[in-house]
Amino acid sequence: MPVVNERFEPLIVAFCCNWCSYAGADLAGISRMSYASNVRIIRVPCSSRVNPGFIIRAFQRGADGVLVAGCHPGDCHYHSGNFFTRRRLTVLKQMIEYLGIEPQRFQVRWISGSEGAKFAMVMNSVAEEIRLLGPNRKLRDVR
Amino acid sequence: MKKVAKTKLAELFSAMAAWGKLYVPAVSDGIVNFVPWQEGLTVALTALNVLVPPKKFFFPQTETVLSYEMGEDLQLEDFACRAGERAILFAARPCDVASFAMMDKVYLDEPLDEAYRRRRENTTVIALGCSEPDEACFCRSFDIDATKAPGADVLAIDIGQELVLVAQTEKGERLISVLNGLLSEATSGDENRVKDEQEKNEGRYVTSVNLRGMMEKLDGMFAADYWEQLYKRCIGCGTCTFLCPTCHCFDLQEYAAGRRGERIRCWDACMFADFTQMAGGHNPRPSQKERVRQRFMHKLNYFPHQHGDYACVGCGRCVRKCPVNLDILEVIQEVGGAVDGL
Amino acid sequence: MKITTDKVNSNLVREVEEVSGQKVSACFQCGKCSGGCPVVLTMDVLPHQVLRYAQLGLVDELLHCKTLWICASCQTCDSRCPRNVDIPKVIEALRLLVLRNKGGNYLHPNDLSEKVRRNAPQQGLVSAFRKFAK
Amino acid sequence: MKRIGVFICWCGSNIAGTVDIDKVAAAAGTMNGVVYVDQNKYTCSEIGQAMIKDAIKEYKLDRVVIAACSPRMHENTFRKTVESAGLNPYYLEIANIREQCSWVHKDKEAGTAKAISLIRTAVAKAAMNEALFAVEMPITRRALVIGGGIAGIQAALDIADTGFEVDLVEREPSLGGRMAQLDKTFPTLDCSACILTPKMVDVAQHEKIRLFTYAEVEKVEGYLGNFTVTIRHRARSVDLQKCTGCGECLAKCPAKVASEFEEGLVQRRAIYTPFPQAVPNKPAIDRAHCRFFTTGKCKVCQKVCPADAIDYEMEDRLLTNGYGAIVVATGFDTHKLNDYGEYAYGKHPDVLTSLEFERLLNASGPTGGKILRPSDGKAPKTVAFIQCVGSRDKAKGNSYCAKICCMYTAKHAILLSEKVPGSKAFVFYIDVRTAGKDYEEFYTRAYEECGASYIKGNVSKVFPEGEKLLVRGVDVLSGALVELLVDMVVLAVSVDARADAKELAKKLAVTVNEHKFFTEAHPKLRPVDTQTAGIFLAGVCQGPKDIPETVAQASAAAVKVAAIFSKQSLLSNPTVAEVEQKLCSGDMSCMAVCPYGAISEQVVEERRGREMVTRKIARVNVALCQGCGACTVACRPGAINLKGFTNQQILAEVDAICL
Amino acid sequence: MAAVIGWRKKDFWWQSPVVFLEDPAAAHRLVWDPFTVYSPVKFLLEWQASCAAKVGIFVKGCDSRGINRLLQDKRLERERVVVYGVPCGGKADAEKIRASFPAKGIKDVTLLGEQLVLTVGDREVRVAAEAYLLDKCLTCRHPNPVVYDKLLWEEVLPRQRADESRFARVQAVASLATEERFFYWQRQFERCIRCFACRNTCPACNCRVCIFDQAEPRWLGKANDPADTLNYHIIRAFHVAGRCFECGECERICPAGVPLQELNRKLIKDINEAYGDYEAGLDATDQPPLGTYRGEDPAGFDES
Repeated sequence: MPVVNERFEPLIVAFCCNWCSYAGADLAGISRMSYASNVRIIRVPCSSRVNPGFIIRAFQRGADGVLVAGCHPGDCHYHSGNFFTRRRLTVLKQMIEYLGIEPQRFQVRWISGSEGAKFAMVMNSVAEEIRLLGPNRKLRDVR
Repeated sequence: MKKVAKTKLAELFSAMAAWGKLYVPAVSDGIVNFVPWQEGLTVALTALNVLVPPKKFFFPQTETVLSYEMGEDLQLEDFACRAGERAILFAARPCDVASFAMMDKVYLDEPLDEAYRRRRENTTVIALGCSEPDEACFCRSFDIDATKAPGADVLAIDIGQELVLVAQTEKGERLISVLNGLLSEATSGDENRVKDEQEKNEGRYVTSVNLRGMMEKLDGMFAADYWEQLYKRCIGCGTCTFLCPTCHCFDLQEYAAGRRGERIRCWDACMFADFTQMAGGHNPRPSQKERVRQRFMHKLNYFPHQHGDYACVGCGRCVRKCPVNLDILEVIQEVGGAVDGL
Repeated sequence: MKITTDKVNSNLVREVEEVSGQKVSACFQCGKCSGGCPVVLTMDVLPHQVLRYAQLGLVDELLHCKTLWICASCQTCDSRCPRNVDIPKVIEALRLLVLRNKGGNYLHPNDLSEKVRRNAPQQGLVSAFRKFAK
Repeated sequence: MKRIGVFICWCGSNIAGTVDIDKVAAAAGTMNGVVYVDQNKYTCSEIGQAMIKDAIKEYKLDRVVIAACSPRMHENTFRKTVESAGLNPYYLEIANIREQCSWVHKDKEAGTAKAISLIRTAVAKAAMNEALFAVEMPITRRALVIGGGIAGIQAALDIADTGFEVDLVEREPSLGGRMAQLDKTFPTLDCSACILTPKMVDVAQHEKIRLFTYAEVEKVEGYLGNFTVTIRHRARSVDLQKCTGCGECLAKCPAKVASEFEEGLVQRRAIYTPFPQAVPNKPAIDRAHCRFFTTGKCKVCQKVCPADAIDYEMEDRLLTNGYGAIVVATGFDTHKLNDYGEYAYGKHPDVLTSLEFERLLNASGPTGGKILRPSDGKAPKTVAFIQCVGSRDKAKGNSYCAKICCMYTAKHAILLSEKVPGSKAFVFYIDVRTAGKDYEEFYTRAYEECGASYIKGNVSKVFPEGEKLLVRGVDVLSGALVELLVDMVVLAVSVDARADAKELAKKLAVTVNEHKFFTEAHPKLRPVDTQTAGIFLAGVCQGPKDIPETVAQASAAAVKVAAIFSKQSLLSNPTVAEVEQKLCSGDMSCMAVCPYGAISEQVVEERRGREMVTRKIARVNVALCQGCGACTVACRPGAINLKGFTNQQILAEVDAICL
Repeated sequence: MAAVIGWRKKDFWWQSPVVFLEDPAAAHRLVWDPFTVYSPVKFLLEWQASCAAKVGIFVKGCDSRGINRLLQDKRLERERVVVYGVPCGGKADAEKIRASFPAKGIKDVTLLGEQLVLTVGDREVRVAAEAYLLDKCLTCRHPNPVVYDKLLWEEVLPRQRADESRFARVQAVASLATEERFFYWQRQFERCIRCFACRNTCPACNCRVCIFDQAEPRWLGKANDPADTLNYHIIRAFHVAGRCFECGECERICPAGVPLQELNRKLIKDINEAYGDYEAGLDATDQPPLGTYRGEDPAGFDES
């Protein structure tokens, strides 16, 4: 569990959809905003590409938080992708909360290609929330 | 022969726990399992078969065999030498104890399994005789006496208010001597009660099987169409194999993470679809028929040919827990052995 | 009136923004506030100039001008400002900066004429002293 | 084992500034499968790319990881580099250590650690990259242009001139759009109709262009090269073949309606052509106001029509057609002034919007080109022009500057001085912006030669004072109050995006910003493209701009369309879904979630034991599949995988991150 | 018909396994008693894959929804199956009977209406059946087959309290605090021995090659450590979300007594609340909730 200058630094895996949130991330960069460096972004074509297996795998391998970011409903480059994401990840999120995982651990946010500021804000707020929660001990592989 | 009052068992356990890691049967959510003893834990003395047989102490469901790290050079670390902390297994049933002997034939024979050997050596087994066998128990048919446990270090017999303890091996002696302060000498009356228990045990069985010539009969039955109609209802789950005290198959898995990782040994089940799945996609046992045949042929034919006795101790777990009631009793009966009492 | 480096660097802008909660730097001098202010004729420094002085750090001129005490906070200018700057709040902040100094009170009881003291509605007096005195 | 080459870019100091490149290079060297690490100040430059090509050949690399800027920036560039060195372009993986690392993390230590992690992730994925081959797809070499203003007209003409067919769809009964309403255009004072009408006629007569007026886009499906668009041809109630445009019906129609084209200054009939030079110059019946359609009695136009062209039974027709590319040129609306009571618009007839004033200037306008006060019909001696009405207003208008108002107000001032001798124009402004060729000189002419007087100070209130108007403001420069008594007030209203822009954007699956202007792919580098390949933008629908820029954009969009059509065939995106027969159970849950209907059932024959059996599995039509990946999650056993973003690759990325 | 799939009696009083009768003469072996619980439906997959002939099958209410499940997943051809519907008043729980009667003494057990009749030793005992029924039967809302070619006898009334008690256990677990809930589930999953019985019996888990049986990529490790077990149960629950028709077999046959109904029913409750009531296995032609969407679906996360 990485502790940098005595403060717990969480590791957060973010699945960003190529057309909106990944573009938002780039825009945050172009506008030289700064946000927590705990996040690692994986580019997926659409948020509907994110398989719950990836999310649970990330937690199992030691991620302290997982974020899935997609286009706002109706903006999806593939028309209906994020509508399926919304149903799937709502069911998944409520299930793992029911199993006793803190709600903030796994988050889903809609961030469009022109919301660079929002992207930076979301990254900071997720990193902070997870930092308060402390390291992920419940889903982490013991090995 | 020593004895201890049941009321003083808690003290006995804490003494044992001081000497070595103590495992006792306990109930959680209606299921009995061997768990590490802690203060205040109620021990399930009357429960017959724990869910997961005590084979798990010598042949754990998941154990790390070795770990490696690729720095400048490869550091390898063998985990076998770490196994075998001193432990005490309390209230193992005679059928499970008999299964240790069977498992020893596999893992203590060439090639010797070091981790298994160390665990066997450093664990003192206290067997507990069965006073009330279940309807599905048929250990008798494998000439296992539920009130005697020759393989155990200490035999305990429940004579009502007290437990009579008989050290049967040198390891057992050592444990009894350590606990001597808490034990009292068994009176001749106690001995009679033990003998009487051992005689009465014979009549308490409802089920037994006739194994005469079972192995020979199966020699010619590999291609029999009996298997064809038997296998259809098997759903290929691992319940029977994982719960069977004598099943000892395993699989090796790699848990790699970048430049370091671990090799894990974990139970595998011949009933699983991918048990004999070859790399190229070929599977010598393509359908459930071959797998069901394999399971019973191994227990009643291959193992006896190789090691002398049947790979079954009649504990009844597969009879009770199989979702589709496909168990060894049925096979023995239909292959030719008589199953009296039913 | 001269804009010098120390005036520009004075932290008046930050102080005004802090007290008023308004972004003084947002004003781009469109003049709409001054155009519509009902009492602008009597002001020496027009509302948009108040913002300009504040931006340029002209401290003394601002704190000594009459405008601060004339503005009645009627919010006409605020309702039309295209930059969402609440000018009455800025002027209120400037008033506070004056009033908070020692002896900064702008109105003393004995300034009031006898007639005012006797006839002025009590509420008028109370609000006058709340606005013009500590 | 893969032979992976890692190339780390400095990007000048953009990356090197907050990431310790040497430390990252050292770490990259230790990663599984990496056999070569190198760094370069500008990897995307000529020398940078050459370095990569040499390294590939020299070290026989079979995978390449480039740690530089966002893949959305130079992925194609680097794919071509890798391809020219003999590797499959999809053996490349890019680690985004600029936009998503060095630019957003000031702390060098954290930035370096993150860069290493991002490279490790890219290496893990690159190790599993398979060779992918684009599939050739047929192109429908016909373009669709939505919107018949100058932007749409120019785009349609340019595309048609390159020899490809164009369908031009215009919602109004005639071409022309906003520009048709103008009198003169800045800075040359060309007469708008003189330069627009010929182009409209060209469109009507161009054999490659099919013109659909009084029609709207109903539904859009498909993708680059293969769009399927359904167009609603609204019932015009006039048979275009028969009608000769004689205009008999226009005179006789009893129903009168405020004319949108004339900004409501005068009325038109229920059966109308928007303006005299309309193309097609044939009327349409406005069914909402036509007596026959509202009360069931009338049919005057049918009686008087010499060509028997009136047909009340005409229905809306939905026609579907295939297109290879779409150009959006839907123009703009003027800002509604109901939040701007302070200017007394609507309370006094002589307070006009700039577009209404433009109609007064127009010879075919309500006053025949003479500037007359709507109240008493006299020529106004003094006119106040108020700028930035609804623009540059975060509080209750548009936060942006509408770009064209300063110039057209200068034009109005000049034309006022010409048309009404001895008149005087006062222009209340915040800043005058003349950022075009000859714009400043045009503005100088307004106040030097034509006597316009520019007052820096936004008008605070306009009071009707008898028949005149009192304009109250302040001259910010002199600090003096301003109170002018004028004969007319003209408000330079802001430019708004079309009210229904969002609905059209949804149909096209493109996005709009918070002001409802269409979002371009990249503000600087790809201003006419959208995020969706094959859909282009031209004109004010993408943001406020003047006619020269609109025409330039229209021609740019045309060239983009022509570029697509000129190719033999289109290379489809190779990152499409793929079904593994062995794993597919044929439950077709993938088909249910595919937005493009790219998955269908297919019968396969396979050996089972000794005999051959047939069963149904899923099949992906690579031409239709756009690679979104929704099916890969709907498919529980993972039988359908997405090439380029396979389950194995993403799991490897997750593992690499969590190392 | 090449065969009929039903139940037969076996050695012990609580054993009534599934049987495949190919010879009509052996029809007498078929039996209907309080223990013919196991759902025969999933065997149709193997049967239809290996022989072309028609096959008959007896189905209770819960089993019949399994038929619709396989039809909806296109794994079954309806015309090659003759379905005999058997309205079912509920099946007995051998554990509950063992808890009140000496197991070794029991000879046979039958259900007569609301009465459970046992012969223990030589005497006959009659008790109210309700106390000895399986939990899943107490919350059964479809005792009568929803799809059949022929109905054996007329339909029975569903239990009244079946509805409110449907989500009772889910509610109980959900009301615990987060940490308590995690501790509760940790204790349950600790016992899981990863035998896959729950997956292998579940008609909703009808994939040709299950994702957990694939080596490349390896989604689930074979080691039985807590994280992998949780991973398995989360992914399986997700895969059957919107498709599980609450037959309760997974929980009943789980050797380790893991309360899987509480997990599957939680997802059903969430889906009903968020996306409208949906009962799996009733109509073989509709679209499971996770396979479709509506523009105005609510989300379980912050959509700002």
